[in-house]
Amino acid sequence: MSKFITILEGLDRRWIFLAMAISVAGPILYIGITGKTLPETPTPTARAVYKEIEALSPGTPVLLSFDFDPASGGELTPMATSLVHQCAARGLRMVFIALWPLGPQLIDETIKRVILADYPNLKEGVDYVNLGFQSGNESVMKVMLTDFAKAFPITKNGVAVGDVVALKGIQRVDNFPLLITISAGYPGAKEWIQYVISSSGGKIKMVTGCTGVQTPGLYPYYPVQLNGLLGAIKGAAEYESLVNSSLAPKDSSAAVPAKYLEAQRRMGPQLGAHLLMIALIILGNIAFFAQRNSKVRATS
Amino acid sequence: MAEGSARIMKRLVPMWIAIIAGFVMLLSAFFPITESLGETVGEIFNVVAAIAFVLGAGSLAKVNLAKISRRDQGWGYAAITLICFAITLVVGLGKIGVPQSTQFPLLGWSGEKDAEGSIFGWIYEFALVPITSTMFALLAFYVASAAFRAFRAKNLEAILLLSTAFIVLLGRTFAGVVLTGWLPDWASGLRLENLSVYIMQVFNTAGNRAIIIGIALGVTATSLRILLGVDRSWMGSGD
Amino acid sequence: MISSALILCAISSDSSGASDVGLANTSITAAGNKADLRGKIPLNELGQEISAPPAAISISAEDVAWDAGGVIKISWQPAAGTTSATKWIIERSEVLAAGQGAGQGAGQGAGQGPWTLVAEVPIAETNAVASKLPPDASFFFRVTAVSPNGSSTVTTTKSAATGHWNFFIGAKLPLFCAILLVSACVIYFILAARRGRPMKVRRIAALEAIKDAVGRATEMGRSILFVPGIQDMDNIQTVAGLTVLGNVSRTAAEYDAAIEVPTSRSLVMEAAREAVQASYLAAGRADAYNADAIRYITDEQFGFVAYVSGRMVREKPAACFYMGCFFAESLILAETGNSIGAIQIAGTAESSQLPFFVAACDYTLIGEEFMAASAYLSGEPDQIGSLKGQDVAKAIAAIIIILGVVLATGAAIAPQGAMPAALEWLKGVLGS
Amino acid sequence: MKPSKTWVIVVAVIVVLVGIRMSIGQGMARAYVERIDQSVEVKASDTHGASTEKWTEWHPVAPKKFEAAQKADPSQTKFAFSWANTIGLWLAAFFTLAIFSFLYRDNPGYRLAEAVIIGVSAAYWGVIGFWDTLVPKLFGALTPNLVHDQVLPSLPAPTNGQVVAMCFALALGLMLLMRLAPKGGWISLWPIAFIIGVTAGLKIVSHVESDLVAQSIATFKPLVQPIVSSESAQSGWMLWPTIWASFANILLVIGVLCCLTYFFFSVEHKGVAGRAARVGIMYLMITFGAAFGFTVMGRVALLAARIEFLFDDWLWLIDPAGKRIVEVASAIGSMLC
Repeated sequence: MSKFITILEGLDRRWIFLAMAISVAGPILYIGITGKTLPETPTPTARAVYKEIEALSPGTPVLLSFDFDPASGGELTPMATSLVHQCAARGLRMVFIALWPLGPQLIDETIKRVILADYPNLKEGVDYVNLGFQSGNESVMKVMLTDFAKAFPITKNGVAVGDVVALKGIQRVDNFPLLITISAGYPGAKEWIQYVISSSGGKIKMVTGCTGVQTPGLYPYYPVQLNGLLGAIKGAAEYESLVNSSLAPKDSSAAVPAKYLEAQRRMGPQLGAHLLMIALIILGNIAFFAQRNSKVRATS
Repeated sequence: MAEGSARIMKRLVPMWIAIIAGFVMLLSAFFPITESLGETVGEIFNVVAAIAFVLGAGSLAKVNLAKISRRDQGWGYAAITLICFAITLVVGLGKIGVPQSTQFPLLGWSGEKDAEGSIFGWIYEFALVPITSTMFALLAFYVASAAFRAFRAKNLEAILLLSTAFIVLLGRTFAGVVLTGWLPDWASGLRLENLSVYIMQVFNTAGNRAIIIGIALGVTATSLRILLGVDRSWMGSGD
Repeated sequence: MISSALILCAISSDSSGASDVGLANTSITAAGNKADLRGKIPLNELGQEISAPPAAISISAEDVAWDAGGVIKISWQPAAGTTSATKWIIERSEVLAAGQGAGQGAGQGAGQGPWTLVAEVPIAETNAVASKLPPDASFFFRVTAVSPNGSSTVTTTKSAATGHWNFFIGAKLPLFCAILLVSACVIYFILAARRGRPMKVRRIAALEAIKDAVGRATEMGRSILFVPGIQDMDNIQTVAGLTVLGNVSRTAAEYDAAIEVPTSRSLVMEAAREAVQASYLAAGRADAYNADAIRYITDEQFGFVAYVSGRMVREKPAACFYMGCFFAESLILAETGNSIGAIQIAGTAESSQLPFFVAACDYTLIGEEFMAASAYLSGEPDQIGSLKGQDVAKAIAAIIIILGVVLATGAAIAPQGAMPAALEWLKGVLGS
Repeated sequence: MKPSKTWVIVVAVIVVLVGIRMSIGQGMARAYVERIDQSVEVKASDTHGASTEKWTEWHPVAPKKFEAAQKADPSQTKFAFSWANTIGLWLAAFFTLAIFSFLYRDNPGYRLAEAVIIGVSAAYWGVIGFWDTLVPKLFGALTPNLVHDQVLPSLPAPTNGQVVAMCFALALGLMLLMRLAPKGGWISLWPIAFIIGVTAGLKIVSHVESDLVAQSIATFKPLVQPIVSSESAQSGWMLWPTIWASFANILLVIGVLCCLTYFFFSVEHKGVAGRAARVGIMYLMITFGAAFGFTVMGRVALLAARIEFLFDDWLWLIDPAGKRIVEVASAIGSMLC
């Protein structure tokens, strides 16, 4: 026993790294080969996101802001997929923007993955449009409050926004009843709340999908300034299962396409890593108490 | 330049530029005519920051060239940095390999810089993305080692820190559902997944709210110290 | 089931009382909701509304007082009963001066510009706002209900409305007062300190440790690493980080310790150079200043981190300071620093990163403490005074919160009493 | 063992394993592209007549499509093997492993990846700054015709205000660049002073508005809560929702006030203030613990994404998205045989 404690005390952190690698890679291989995922029970914040989108009537414009980059894609791409999936299924007019320079490419990828693949009847420029990236962080948001076309004068393809059918009737950002942001940091959900939601006087609702780091910081805003919140991959998985179950054809037992299970797949490695962390915390404390006891004994 | 006038140009003028610019921006938010001044200044800032890249690039080139010419240890890496920098800059600014845009095929420069087929896009996809996202992924390992070392029940504060992390960790995975899912409905509030939501909504909200309020006051005071010329340490803490 | 029909239908009257008869070529889908049976609206055999929806009964427009300028609020009264309409379309037409744009478009008054879209709002709304109108121009407004079956007739305002520009944005008065109040607290104590009133602040361990850390680096003959965050100069945390850098580099200059500042923005590099150079100058060590020690790496967050952590492992600085706006890199930096045994002091207002600094650094300045660091380190009475002013402002905020809680509690217990009104008043005063 | 020796062995093991993987079943890490023939009608204008512009683009495609097309018609030209993307894939895998190797210790592979990323990303952001900021904003305002004719035909014409603002920006930028001139470098402090002043002024307004005032108002919670929101009743959190809601609000208000007390600078943490500050610290610790727990999630997802890249795109061990024809299970089977 005491030998074990000594090993724990002097444990090289590289052993921890190795354990982490195994506990993440193992489940990935297992799920990748068997295709099994863990079940999810949605929490209220994830249900709220689903409800807010479902409450809109077909044809309503929604603003989707992709404020992230590929580095946080592991957490946020599944959310982007499911959010666009639900919006497309609901028949909403999707206006995509990005306040992160690398966002527009992620928008295109998501459009390709969801809309072009499964909703080919939706027309670019009519049912959805990618307005690309604008630099300026929150100052872009402020411009949007007064003049949307000034903030985003041309689409990613270079078409003047005045000629885009999907933007008909959009003068200011508050013409969108719902704002969906996918956010990885600054500028992101917090800035949207600070600069757009708080100055719109409750006209716009906002739901957001964000990284695990941001989630705690956004809770103070829910549910008054923020109407729905998907926190990290767990939120993504909950929401994904909600969307999948509501969109699945009632009679068929056809499998959900793999691309709509990305978040639920990632919950497997998540479980492995979390159990490892918990084990580490317990082991760390065993070592701590053992050491303290031996010190106490030594002094007495 | 005489000693006095140098002091004026190098110390007093900048200080007054900061003071005047600051108060103008502060007040501009309250008058309809100047309300959008903040946005304009935001654009100006972006342009200045983009121009400043010349300085950054200069510093990067200078430091690495010096390393190479001195044959410092690892000068080969400095050379790689410079070569990668030059190649990316050239293919990006020159839009090399970018196909025409489908909207305006006659305009040579209208294609997207990172379009499919461009070298810039290739660099982005196969060098920038893998390296940055793997660097980011290192955090999964560091989180584990930090938790192992720091989450020890040394005192009451540490116990609170680690037990909250513990509950949230468990509650946010399937493990929490399995461990406490048997609790009957009337006690469902004690289920781990609900407990973690409760921690978020009460304790986390309270803590973060106080931090946010404190920061707001801190920002106001810091800004005021700068705008009143009380804190001049950004231009050296001297006279 | 889709059927197409040409229907002659009567549509309700507009505000002027004149009836209108419209022709609507409509497509009806079976997906529509079952509408109420209403006398005026033709229905098909399934009881679905097949004609255009009824128009609004009346519409009015008025200037919003003390607004940001050029804002007109338009409100209208919808026809009674539910309809299948999904949205309202609001349009405007400018009143032109004599001789200007005469004869534009049929169906418009001679002195009136073309109708342009103001907004589309969901059918549940009964008002909309037209903003950014040119100063002192007058407009007519009209509203149309739109359903999948077609559009209603238009309802137009009887008289033109003008959006006057105001001198001051009234809605921001509470905000103005709040800023004034906080500023007054801070300025009062700065002035009091200058008059010689003694100011005392509690000891902040993290800031006391800075001097020791610099001293240790000097003794060990190793460098000091200072990272001023990864955001640009338009972030106040970066500015605060640089003010701390000014103080730290002065200490470093006095101790003759080498300080290294990698930055992730070109502008920050330039500003950091100014701050450090001036500090060396002030410490009388201008000769020891090395501009190349403050260098730009890359704007890319993780490229920057890759460099800094690699550099840490190779150079093994004795003290690491992280002061500014940090995101995910916080823990990579702090863990790498920890593995090389450096003294680490962090300060940030980015609350999401505080846990990692707390877990992996020796000292962490939390939010407001970080903002106060420069003032504390400078030790100048007037800067210390400003911290006292901050405290008074904080106390006022706490008192207002307590007042609000008392009122809210009262309102919850006695919803009929005066408490709810008082609560609303307080919120209104604060600008909500 | 010497570190260099360790690395030789590690690299050798990886090379051997990869070699084995390449020779088994369908192999690994190949990229394919699909030919897209673009054809755009250009309308006549003052400078040129009507024409049809044609060119070819190659877009990445799943190996499955290539294999299917090749099976149907071995001489097809629509899909092709892509050397560029295959090399890219191997490079990406190398960089991924090189960065991971830093966890063990610093090594030449990591230093190489580090050197590459610094050079590439610094230039990358410079290019982004040029095309996304300088071209549309600065040149778009000062030389609108050039930008309009060459780059962005539909960029709206600049307003007078924009032109003035951009002239000002250019002046500031040039002052900044004076740093590079042999003399007069001190003037670069002026634009920096301007930016610092502006930031300070703007941030006062935004922080007081959305943080100080809004967050204070959000704390106006009744300590006694007679009405239960349907949401919390639905999720069945508590036995007595009313008491629970009141209790939560009391905890919240106490927490906010105590944490604020902790931040007082002019009061020593003694007596009543000391006790309140201590409660505040406890709240902060719970806050940090929760945030830490939440973050672990996100970080693991990122790691999972990178490992998925290695297993899926590079090693072709798993195929969650169905990009290849050969069943994964059978591939594994063939690997074991």
